Amino acid sequence: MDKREIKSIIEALLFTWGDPLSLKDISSIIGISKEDAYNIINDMIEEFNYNRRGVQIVQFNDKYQLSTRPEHHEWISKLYTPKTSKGLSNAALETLSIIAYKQPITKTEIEAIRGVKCDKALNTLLDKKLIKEVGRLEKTGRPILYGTTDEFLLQFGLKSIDELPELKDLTEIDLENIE
Amino acid sequence: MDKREIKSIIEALLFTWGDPLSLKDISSIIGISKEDAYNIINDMIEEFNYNRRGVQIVQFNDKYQLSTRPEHHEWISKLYTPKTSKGLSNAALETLSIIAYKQPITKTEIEAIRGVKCDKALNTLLDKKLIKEVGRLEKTGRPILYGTTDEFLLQFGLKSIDELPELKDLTEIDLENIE
Amino acid sequence: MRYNVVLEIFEGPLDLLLHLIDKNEVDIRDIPISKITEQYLEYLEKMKDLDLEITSEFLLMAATLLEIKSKMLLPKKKDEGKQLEIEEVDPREDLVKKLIDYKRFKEAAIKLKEREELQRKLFFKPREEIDLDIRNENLELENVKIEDLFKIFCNIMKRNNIETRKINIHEIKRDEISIEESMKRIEKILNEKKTVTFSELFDKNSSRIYIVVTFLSLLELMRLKVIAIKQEKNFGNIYITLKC
Repeated sequence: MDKREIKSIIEALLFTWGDPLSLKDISSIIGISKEDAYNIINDMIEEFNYNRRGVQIVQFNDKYQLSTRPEHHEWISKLYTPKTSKGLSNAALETLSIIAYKQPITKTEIEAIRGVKCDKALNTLLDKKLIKEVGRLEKTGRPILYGTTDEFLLQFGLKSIDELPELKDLTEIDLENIE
Repeated sequence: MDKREIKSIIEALLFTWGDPLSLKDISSIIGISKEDAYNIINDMIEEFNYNRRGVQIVQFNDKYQLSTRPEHHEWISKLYTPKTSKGLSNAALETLSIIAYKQPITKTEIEAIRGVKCDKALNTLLDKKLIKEVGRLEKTGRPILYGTTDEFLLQFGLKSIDELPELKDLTEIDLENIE
Repeated sequence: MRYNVVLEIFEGPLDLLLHLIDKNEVDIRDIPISKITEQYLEYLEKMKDLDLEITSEFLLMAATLLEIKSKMLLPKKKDEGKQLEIEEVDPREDLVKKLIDYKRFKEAAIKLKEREELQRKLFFKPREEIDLDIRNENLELENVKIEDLFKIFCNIMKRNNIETRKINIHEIKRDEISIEESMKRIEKILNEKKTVTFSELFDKNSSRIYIVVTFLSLLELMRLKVIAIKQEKNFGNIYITLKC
């Protein structure tokens, strides 16, 4: 099978599935190695961008999904009543950013950084499946450790957790003892 | 706006809409004449074929829709491992339950809840006269609103739609986590 | 009296302090503590005026600020007896560390928000229906009861995220009552009747939050020695009276 045909099939698979599809599924369906599939999909991502296609391939972890481009948002909104869901509250966003950078982390540690209680924010984030329990700390009370989910990567357009914007370098401020 | 950009937007519109989209809707959203839109879409159909893209634009009457290609059917079918477990509710029942509780509701809204297209399920339900068209939304595409029928009440032994089991139990659980 | 003043809402005491530091254009490492403390307390006063509930975190920070302020006023100790120079610990150090740490995440949160907004502009599509999906086989209703339909619906809703569920519950309103309001209410009731029982303080339809707030305000009133509580036997009625 030639590369052109493989690309065509991958596009068809992504289109049909709609949801994120893993590299593993793609490669096993087509019967090629994961490495080959990976390279071909990266080619496709570039081609889609180069040709200014109406859809793009978004990636997070080892999953791929088709979506429209942000710059077309205005046009597509004319088809749909805009999504009514509100963005996250500041409290939830702050809590989420602490978890994202410091995971795994307990509620007490988060609250120590924010200086306020976080129960409500944590519940919202759990409910929206942006964070999950990733374990328990082996100490009194066995406090829950929180971490981010795939849904988090998807909703924030991150390929992986390493892609988080860098935390502002504090060496500039030149303060001792900040970890 | 250049032609390349218009093509890009049309692709995005067809992609998100999923269902057949009329030339009228497309041209009015973009703000070009129906004739121009017609010519551009015909161009696109040829390009999609020439480039052996994984999706094609199919036309019937004055409506256009994106679909996969018949020759890829074999590959696409590998995405679906038949589920044999009896416990699973089928698509039609899921769709029916959503309509019962959320009527009047459009197909797009049902699909957003289920995460899967519902055309066949809707046809089955319409065929069995368990649901019917109860109106149309006054927006692009004038989407149909669905509701349940008297036949539905009869079938499930309900005197009226108010007799549906209450959702209270469900909301009580979830309410705790809602800001 | 209520003022129609829009007071900026802060996420907590650290957030408020950062705002004050910004507003005064001072160095975070060298906070003019008495000036900032003064403004901090002013803000709490404004919150009080507006009947906003001041959480314990804000009060705790006020205490911390006052403590730092008093430490700063102490004359610097000189260990004259010793030759070794002992470096003085700046009383502000802990607070500054906390502020800087919090600030990093606050800024990261802003960047995340931008990403979220961009991402919300993307549209996806639902999965296609496929003939092979055997779930689409014929619809047999013979053994399906309305309860089954209900269960199916509940499962779908659970599978989904909160946005869809919200549609169901938008009519359910949360009781908004603060502990302060609740305390005033109880005092008023007690001024009218000498003694009330705990259960008399709400009716059957009171929400759980309402009951919890009522209970918390009773505890607070007890702490302030405004009321006395008596229970004749375990699980018996709780009688509440005004202390005076």
